[in-house]
Amino acid sequence: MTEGDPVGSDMDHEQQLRLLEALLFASSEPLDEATLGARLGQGSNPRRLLAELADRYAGRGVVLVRTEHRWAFRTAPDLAPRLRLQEEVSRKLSRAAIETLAIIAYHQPVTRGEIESIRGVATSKGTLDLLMENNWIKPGRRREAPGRPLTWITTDHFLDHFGLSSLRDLPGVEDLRAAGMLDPRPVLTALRGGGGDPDGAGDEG
Amino acid sequence: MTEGDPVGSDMDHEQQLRLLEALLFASSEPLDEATLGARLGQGSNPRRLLAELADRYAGRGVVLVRTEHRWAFRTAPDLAPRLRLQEEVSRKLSRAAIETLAIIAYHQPVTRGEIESIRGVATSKGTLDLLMENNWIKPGRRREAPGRPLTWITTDHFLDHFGLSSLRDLPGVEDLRAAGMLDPRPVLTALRGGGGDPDGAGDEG
Amino acid sequence: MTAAAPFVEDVRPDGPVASEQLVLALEGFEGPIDLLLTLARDQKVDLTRISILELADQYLAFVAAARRVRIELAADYLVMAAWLAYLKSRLLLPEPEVAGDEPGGAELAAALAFQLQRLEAMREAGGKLLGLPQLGREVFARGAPEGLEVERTSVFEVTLYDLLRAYGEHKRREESATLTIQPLDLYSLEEALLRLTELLGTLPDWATLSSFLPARSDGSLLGRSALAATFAATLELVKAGKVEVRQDGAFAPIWLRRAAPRVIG
Repeated sequence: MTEGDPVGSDMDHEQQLRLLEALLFASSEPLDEATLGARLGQGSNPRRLLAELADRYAGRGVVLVRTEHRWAFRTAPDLAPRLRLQEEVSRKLSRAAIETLAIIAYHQPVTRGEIESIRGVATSKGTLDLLMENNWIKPGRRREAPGRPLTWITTDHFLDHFGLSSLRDLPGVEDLRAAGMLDPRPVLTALRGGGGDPDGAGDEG
Repeated sequence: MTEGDPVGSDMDHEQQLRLLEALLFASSEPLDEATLGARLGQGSNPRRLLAELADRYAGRGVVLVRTEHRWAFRTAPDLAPRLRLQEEVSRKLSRAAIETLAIIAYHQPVTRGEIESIRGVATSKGTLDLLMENNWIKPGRRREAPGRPLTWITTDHFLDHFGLSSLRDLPGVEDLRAAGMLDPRPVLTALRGGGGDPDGAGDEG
Repeated sequence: MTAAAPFVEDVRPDGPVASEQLVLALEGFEGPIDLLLTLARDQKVDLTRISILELADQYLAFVAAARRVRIELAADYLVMAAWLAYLKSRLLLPEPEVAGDEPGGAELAAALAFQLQRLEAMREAGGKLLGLPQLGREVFARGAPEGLEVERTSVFEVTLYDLLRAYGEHKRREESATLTIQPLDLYSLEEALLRLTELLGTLPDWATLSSFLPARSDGSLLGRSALAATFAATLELVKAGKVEVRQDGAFAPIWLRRAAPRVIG
């Protein structure tokens, strides 16, 4: 039960940084600040320590990156060409999958009907499946609208996978919002995809 | 794939260290000097670079260690206890275990044989072990009887856990009966002509 | 856009030839909007300044070409064709005086243009997203994670209530298992005889039977058995000539007194 001790107090600053370093190194998944704080002990300030650690690693071959409240060590992106350790076996995503992922990422929370009205075609069964299998998307809350359709949102792993600190870091998201491109509402019934839900197809002027 | 490139020449010393860092970090296995040398490019001196990198990491939460001719990052050994998390999983105690504990509490000191004859079933070894592991019971004196069997008694932790200040605070059988934890035998009540429960009844056992 | 693009680059976009080429590439399209977007691109202008009228013409030419080469078009392509023909008429004809709630031709055209821009924007965004350094491709996590060891210790949830309940249940089972008949607590004839004999010696005169009953001779089983036993004892003593007994009427109190010593002839 040594963990129960007020370890925060018995560790100096440097020791806390060391522990933080080790904890993050030991895990391949990002760790959230609350978990790290609990490991560091009461009275610790994980956020400040993490910022300091990230500073120390800035410019190194391994860097400390943040996605939302979760932190992880990752290799520096600029080293990518030199790091290919083995042949990549990455399945190429279909255009439909990429488009659907982008629509979910930029428009979330977004219903399947909305995705279809943006793309103008029905979403094939495998597309959302594939994105879920990659742990990039997950169901969000149901929309408070007739039929209570399910919405889709991106996961923490999505941010981690694409090296994004938060959804605000999505490429060009601010410009798109400013240009009014992130309005998921269906435009015209005639332009809807075949499989969309009939609800909420209200024409907009 | 980039091994063929003359990467060594176009990388300065610091860049080589960065690459080394990233390679060692990302690899699932310790890497030998030859492999690292190939990645660094011709004319590189992986051994010297590795030694320098190991120096930089000395004393940190993560250290560069060499086993035979292979190198890997590992979390600092002194932090191991802090990387281990103790997690408490709450579980339900089996009925047999609760009953055994109750019998020990009420009949202590009591031998295993006595527990079995009181309960009317054999006590599995695991039950007493479990109760002992939870520090609720401990061995008492040996009974001065043939075979000198071990008796079992409850611990201070037992009192603590159940919020009792002493064993005398354990409710008696009659208290239990009054609390409805022991349903009275219904047979004689009718014969008693509706009179109150005569005192002194139930001093059996 | 991928498959069709090379053809259209080279050919005049509005001619039937171009449409036929597109028809051949039909497989590559994801529905009419996708096709429209490809056609729109061929206008080589900013999508915000697209000519919807021209776009409608191109689409209709495409559908006509598909029919010419007897290609089965999916229903949604035909729905779109019908809608675009309608839109075209709305755009060419002056707006009716009484428009009602129906959106005007210009509004419909603007909506279609927005739809195309939005889809185009999402395509570009998807491309940029996929262009980011990806975990496991360009960026790597720790290859040999040591993991954070978690030692799980079981904490048993058991309350005093559980403990007492268990003991109570055990006790109850024990009681019902070993069926010991509790001795009936009754007042015996012997006890009554003894008591009566003792008391009679102290009484000079008639006394009611009930006054000979032990204390607490209430309606309980014990009380009633005491009454019965004392009455039986009275009869015994009468028989032995030690007691006289009388009753003045049915259910009236029973009186008894010590019998006077009798001279037995």
